[in-house]
Amino acid sequence: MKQEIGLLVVFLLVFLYDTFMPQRAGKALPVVSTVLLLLATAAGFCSHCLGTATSTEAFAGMYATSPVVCAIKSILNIGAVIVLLQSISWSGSDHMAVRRGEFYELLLVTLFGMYLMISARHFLLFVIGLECASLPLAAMVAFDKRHYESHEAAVKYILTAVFSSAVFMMGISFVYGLAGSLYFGNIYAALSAGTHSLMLTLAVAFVIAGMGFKLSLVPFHLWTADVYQGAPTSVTSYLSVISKGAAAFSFLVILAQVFGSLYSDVWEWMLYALIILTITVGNLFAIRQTNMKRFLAFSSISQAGYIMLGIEAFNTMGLTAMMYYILVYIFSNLAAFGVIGAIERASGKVDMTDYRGLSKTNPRLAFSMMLAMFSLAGIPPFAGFFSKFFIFTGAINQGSVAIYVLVLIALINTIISLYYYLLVVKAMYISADEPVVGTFRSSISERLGLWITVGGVMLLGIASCVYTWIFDLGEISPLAAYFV
Amino acid sequence: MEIKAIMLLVPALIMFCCGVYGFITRRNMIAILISLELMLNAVDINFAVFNRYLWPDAMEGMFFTLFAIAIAAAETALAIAIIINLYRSAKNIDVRDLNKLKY
Amino acid sequence: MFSNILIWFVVIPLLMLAGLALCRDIKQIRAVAVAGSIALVGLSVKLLVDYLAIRAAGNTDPMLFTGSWTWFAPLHINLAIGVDGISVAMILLSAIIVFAGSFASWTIPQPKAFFLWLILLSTGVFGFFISIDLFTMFMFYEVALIPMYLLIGVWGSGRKEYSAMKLTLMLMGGSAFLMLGLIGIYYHSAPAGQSLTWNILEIVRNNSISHGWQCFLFPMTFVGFGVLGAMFPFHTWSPDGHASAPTAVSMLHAGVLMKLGGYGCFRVAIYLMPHAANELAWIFLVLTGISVVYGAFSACVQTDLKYINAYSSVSHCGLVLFAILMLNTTAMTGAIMQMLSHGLMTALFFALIGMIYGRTHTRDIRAMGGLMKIMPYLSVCYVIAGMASLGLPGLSGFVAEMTIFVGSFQHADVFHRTFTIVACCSIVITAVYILRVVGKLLFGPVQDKHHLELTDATWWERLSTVTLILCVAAIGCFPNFFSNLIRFTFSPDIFAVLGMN
Amino acid sequence: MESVGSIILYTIVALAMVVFSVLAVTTRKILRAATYLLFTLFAAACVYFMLDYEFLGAVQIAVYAGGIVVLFVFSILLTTHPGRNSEPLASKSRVLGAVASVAMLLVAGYALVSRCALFVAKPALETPTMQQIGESMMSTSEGGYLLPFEAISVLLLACIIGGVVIARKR
Amino acid sequence: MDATLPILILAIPLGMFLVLGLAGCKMSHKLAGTLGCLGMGTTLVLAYYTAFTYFFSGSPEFVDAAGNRLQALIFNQTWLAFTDNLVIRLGFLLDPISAMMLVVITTISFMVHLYSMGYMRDHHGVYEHGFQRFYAFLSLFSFSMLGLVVATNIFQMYIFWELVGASSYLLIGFYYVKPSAVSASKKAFIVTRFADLGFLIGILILSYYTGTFNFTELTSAPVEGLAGVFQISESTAAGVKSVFESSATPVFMGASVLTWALVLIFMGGMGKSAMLPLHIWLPDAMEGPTPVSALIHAATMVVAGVYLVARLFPLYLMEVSALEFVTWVGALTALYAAIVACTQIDIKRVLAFSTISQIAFMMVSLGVARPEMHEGLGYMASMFHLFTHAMFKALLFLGAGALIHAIGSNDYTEMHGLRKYMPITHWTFLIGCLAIAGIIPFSGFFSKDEILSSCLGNSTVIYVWMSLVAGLTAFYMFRLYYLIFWWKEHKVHEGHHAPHDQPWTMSLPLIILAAISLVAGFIPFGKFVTWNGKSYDFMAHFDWSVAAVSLFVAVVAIAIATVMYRKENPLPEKMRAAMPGLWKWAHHRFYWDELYMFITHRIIFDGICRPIAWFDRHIIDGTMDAFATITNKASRAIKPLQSGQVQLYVWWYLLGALALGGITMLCLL
Repeated sequence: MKQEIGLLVVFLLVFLYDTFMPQRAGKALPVVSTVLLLLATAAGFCSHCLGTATSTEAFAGMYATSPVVCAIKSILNIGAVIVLLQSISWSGSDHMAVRRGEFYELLLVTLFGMYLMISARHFLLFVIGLECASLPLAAMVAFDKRHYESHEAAVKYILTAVFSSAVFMMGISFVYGLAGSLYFGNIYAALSAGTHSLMLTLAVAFVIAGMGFKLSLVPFHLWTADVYQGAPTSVTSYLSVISKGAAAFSFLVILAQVFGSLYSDVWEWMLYALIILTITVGNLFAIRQTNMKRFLAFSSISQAGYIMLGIEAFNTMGLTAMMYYILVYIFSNLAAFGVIGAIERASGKVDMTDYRGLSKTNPRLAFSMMLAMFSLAGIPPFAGFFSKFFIFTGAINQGSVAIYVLVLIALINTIISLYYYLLVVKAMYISADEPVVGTFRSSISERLGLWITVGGVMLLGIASCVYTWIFDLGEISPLAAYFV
Repeated sequence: MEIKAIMLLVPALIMFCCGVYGFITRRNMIAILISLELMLNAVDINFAVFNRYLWPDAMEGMFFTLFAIAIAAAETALAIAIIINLYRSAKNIDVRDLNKLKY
Repeated sequence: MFSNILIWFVVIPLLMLAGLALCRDIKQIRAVAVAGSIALVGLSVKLLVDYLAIRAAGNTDPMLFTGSWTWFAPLHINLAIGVDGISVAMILLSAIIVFAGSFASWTIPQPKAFFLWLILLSTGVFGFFISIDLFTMFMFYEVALIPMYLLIGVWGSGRKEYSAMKLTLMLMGGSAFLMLGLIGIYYHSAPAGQSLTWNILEIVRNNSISHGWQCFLFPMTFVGFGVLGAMFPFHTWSPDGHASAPTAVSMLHAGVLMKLGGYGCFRVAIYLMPHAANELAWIFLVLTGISVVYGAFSACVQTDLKYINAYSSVSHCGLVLFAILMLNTTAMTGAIMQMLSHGLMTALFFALIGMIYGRTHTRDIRAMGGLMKIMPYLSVCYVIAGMASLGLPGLSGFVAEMTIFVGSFQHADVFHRTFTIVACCSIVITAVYILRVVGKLLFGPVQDKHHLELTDATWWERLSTVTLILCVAAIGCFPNFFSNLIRFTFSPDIFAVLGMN
Repeated sequence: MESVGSIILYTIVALAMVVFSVLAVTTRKILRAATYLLFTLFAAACVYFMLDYEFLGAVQIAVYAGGIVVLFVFSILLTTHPGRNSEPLASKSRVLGAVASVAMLLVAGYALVSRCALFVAKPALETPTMQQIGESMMSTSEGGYLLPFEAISVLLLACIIGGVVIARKR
Repeated sequence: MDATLPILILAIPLGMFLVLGLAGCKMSHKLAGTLGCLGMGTTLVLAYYTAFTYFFSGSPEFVDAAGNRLQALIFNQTWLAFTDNLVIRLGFLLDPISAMMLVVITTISFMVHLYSMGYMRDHHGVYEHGFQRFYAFLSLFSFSMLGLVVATNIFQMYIFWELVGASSYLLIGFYYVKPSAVSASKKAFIVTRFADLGFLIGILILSYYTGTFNFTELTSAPVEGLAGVFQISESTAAGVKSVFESSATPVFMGASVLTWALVLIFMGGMGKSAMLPLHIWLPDAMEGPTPVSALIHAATMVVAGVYLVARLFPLYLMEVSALEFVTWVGALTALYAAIVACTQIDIKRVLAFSTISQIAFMMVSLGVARPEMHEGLGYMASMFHLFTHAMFKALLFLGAGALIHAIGSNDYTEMHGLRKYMPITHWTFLIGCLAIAGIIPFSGFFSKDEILSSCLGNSTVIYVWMSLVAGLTAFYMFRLYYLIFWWKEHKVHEGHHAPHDQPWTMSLPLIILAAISLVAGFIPFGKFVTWNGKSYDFMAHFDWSVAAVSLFVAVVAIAIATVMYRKENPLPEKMRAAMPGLWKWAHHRFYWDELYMFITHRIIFDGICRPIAWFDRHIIDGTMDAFATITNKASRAIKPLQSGQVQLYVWWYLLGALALGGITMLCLL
């Protein structure tokens, strides 16, 4: 609960600052919010690290927290701080002056919604969290009023999001009809006792569809690319990492704590199919993209497929590997978005063809981008390699022959993904054409953000303590009781 | 004759399907929002029916419906804001003209 | 940790990277590269001496200089290192080729970035050879692969973008299979109830991979490494890749990187899954047997120097895998000798081709001729490399091939012996294509009058080639030294431990 | 056994729900669609009344019929030129829509029908009083909804902020 | 015997090669030449000393109490151990044939070194380009050839076998700017390499079944003190034979494994010794400098095949069918080469075909040798002929070299009537011709007579056949002789000096060799070289009737040649017109080269290599590229999915969800 309260306090402070401080001080708002969120993150992280976090429930089991939950929230917080850091320059620009505060407020609310999703043990709370995490995002997507794409993206996002939540709630209604409760614990008990009806299967499918929407699993992903492309870059980076990370974890929570008993009968195979589709289709689309944001959208779709492997494994190792994957993914993707954002701000270019010769004009940015790409592609010694290796290891821990096949398919897909990640590297380093983007100096906040993310990309894997920390938490996670 | 749960669920389901149909076929974004309202409403009815017929002891379904109505209201408000915003910039709210972002 | 000599094989390249980062001009970069590579050569010689001393003292452990430091405790991943004769030989080879490669890229453009990637590549190579933990091994393996992309893409020539991409994707494709195989091995590395391990020695000791799983995991790992070892039909990255790569990269790639494949095939696929190896060897024998002859035949009609050499590499590396699959001491020893030999002579070849290309700006043998008159030093070196390649006694190729042929022919099975004879045929075809090139390129009248103005080798080029020639000759003249170094690993005791005949 | 009146009521309500929702999504005049939606929402409110959830029915009428539909009407007036019908639907999109909705109907309908437990009559129940509802809303024990209540207030606040910032001219 | 001197015999040429090869370009031509000659001279002395010690010292190392000559391992150093038994050793085996070969090689080599000092410079005394390189290669060749003959095991032999091949390659291609020389060197190497493949496989088979490479173990009893160490004992023969008979596949395609092994090993010999059908490289090899032809392609390297069979002779005895194969290959080659030699106009080619023919004589002689007949006379005869042939053929080649050097052409039509201008060359050349024709008392007479005797002992057919070839030999040699030195007056071209005899460095070797050819026949070879080490008096097997017949044949042949070619006359033209078909075929060497050209270019290159290269680029690589293409195609195919239409997005969404649920439902039903 502490983290939520901390977050709400930050929200209120930002709100009050935005409302009552004079116009001139508004310039400082981005920094203030970043620092505040950083403080909240640190506080939450420390309260966990100091050992005060235990597995507790509140509101009669409607809300639960545990060290793992605290950890994932901390991870999301760190990501959010980086996103804020990287957005300082963008939101400091003049056209943002009138809605600078709102950006931070909405972002904090969505983060709060994600916290609720993660901690909710009751479907009503969960749905509220889900909406909290997605509706304000629609507004954020529409933030760039100067561009038509931003509006289009926002419309597409809100329409599909509402449709998806309708389907999701339909699924929940079926579950409710079958189990008679919306508390996760009660449903789990009812479902493990009762027989599996067809209605339940459909309910699971709808729930997976609803969550698949947030995670952009194929075929529920179609909104992703359009929205990522149209949204302001900071929002895109937020959408692609934080929102996805939260959704993945809460997805696992639902699948384990609600449908855990149906693993081998029902949703193992659903996920199996979805993972194959997600990774493959995401990759196939990514090959042809030239808009960097759209490109990363498809890349993030296929990354979501890899994240799902951790869920498919349905064991502690899968859980920890998934969390680690999310962490690494946050850093790698944010490094990429940091570069994209900096270049977009300086020159307005977001196309891959504009990146030609970047290594000559902006070697450091190019280098950061390359490391990010390598990490996303899973090249050692960068963190992405470790996360990918661990997620495969975790998946195979499940043991069935089918999972070997699944992992093999995923592995073959890594080759396709390597191809398109290398396309970016090729554009920056190999293409012999005249550079499009001139040399420029990125702002301090952008550089700081890049230093942090690139540092993370380089160190998160090699420094084994990170994974070990997550693993130790995973061992004592309440989720472990639900795994087969 | 008794009014069984299914007798209410099926009309609700039809309502939901109409919503789906409307979403997919209508071109006006407001009409699409209307279709979405149908779908959400169908879900609400479902909850209420399940609660009343199958699990009358607690009021979970009813409360869910209650909150869902609030959520639907919020969604609609925000969606309309966004649509109007788009209308201002594009002077058009035909959903099929939303095709700048594709492939 | 740093008291273990092996760690320094990774630390020195890392220090070189750090040093490079501080460099300001090309002189400093050269100084770092040369100092580092000399240090590596020195270190590997010291390792060799120490290794032999310990062995001479009667130590019969399978691995020496072992050390293990926990890395990812929950997954039982350790930084486990250790070497046996094969690894020592491979490390020596790598050090020499890195040394020669540094000199061969003396005047490369953008030297800083080039050496950065080159050294990263060698870090991977050394790390791979010292690792006995499957995870770290795999990690270093991939570390070694990826710099290839940029090295070829940025500094290459011709269809470099296509080639670089193809090479990277195909090798990574192999490593996809490999990764699955390794994880599979991990989960069967210990009997039920015991903690799992990635450590090769422990896996061998546990001997708990069931027969069925072996038959599944063996092809995975063998194909995975085999792609890098240019096994038919996964060799097609090799001609394109080599043709486009810059000199030092071709040297390192053909000289060292392709050896990772053969080494891995033995160290992982066969060493850990001997039963499956025994049972399934015939499939791969057919493939590698085809490689050997097929590569040689293909090389006969190529007109690009690098293509010729790349196909020749396919043939020679095919012989490595071929011999490894024979599963007997002599043939496997021969395989490692062939790895050494091919590494050195193919590096020499690529170095020379690079030097010739740097002067004539063409690699088409039809456009050149009579170079012997124009650049006698390089031409003589080329002839020597050619002679080594076609197996002239006194140079390394002969001893390696003969060890392989004799060893393979000791196999009790007629099938294996028949295939050995097929493989033997390659020595004739090799002679055909080598002499074809030598005849067209070096001998005969000068084709292009402009070539008459070209100069012979510079001192750094001489140093690079002389180093390699000396090594080739050393193996060729004193094979027993190397053979004994290697043979210990393949001693019958170890085959017995593995449960092989 | 239900009273004849309730059966008649049920028939009317069910028919209204189905007919008006079909009309809402098929009519070519957008304002009419909003009107049909209103009728459908009323029908839904009737269902809640039939289920003895009077509070819910009241909320439905107040929020949905009173709030949302008005919102719709305003936005329709803002965004459409009066008297202009929407263009006739392309047959392709009609087919797609029909396929999706029929598939949904079949699959979900089959899932519902196959569930025997749904063929039950309404058990007797006292209408939940406002006090019960209010207490549950503010309670933190099992069946209490304080937390969602607070959470949804944050959501609504966020939506207000979002709506404002989007709708603002600049 | 102390190992120092034998080691020096090998080490000096090797050292000379390294010194001249690495530092040659830094030293003057004269110094290089002198160094080379000195080195070879030293080697010559050492080799003579060693051979002398072996034959005459009577040390128990070399001769047992009964007077049988023994095989002595002077040293035997492990070089590469494959297994405990299969070990390549580098050693020095001294026995009658290796001692004899030491003498032959060093003699000829020294002569050639000396001769080249004069030959490898033009008329103005300017040394040829690459003179130092030439001496380096000569040293390399000498080293390799010496290593070959003293090999203690078959693998050592193979090693040096390859090395002589390589040095031969380098020397043939000495004039590397000449395309014909380049292609000749390539041809020589590849053809012999192909033959060596057979040799290698033979070694593999032999070593697989016997478990050893060592000659001593392969060919003699393991226990000393038996009747003769050199003699194959019954027990060993039985032992080796039993190995072959008990093995799993003793028979392959109708012949025993041992036969196959021996035939394959002989294939190596066929390549080096230019037996039919692997002979095609030798005539082309004449592109090399003439001293090289004398040394390598007449006297030493080309007899390596003979030496190989002789070395393994006891093994061959176990499989008579292999020996018969040797015989018939030899007989065919002899006749073929003799016929072709009659029609060539290039003097070096004539000599080359004559060499092929003479080596075939040696092969036949080995093939017909049987211990039960004249105590294996054929073996001795073969070695004897090897010795004498080396001398007179080197003489002939060096003489030809002198002619070529004087005239500047290989073609005898440019020569004619040179006897007055170059008397030394003329007389020495004549001695050579008489020797090869087998005229008493020249050396060739004796050795050839022994061969014919042993043929007669084996089969009359072979005897008649070989006698005919001997007659042809006399004919074509004298045809050559007359066409060079008689026929008509020499025409001195304007602006050229009249041809004259060469400096002493070239004449001296001619005279020495002529002297040897004159007297070598009287060496009692049977005392020194026999197949089992037992000496015998060679006159004991001297068959005067055979000698008379062969002498008669030779004289008749010479007479015919004299009639036809002594003076310019139309007879040769008439002969040619009388048998146009035969002449044409013989002149074109029976179209072997064209056949090989067809096989290599049309079948191997166009029929195998190119299709494979095409297959690799288009099918294998195409498959790999197809993965990429398919991926790209798939990517393009699913592009409409991302249509930008939000309604289609939800359509897919819903259908996806329903499919997910529906299919799982179906599965659960």
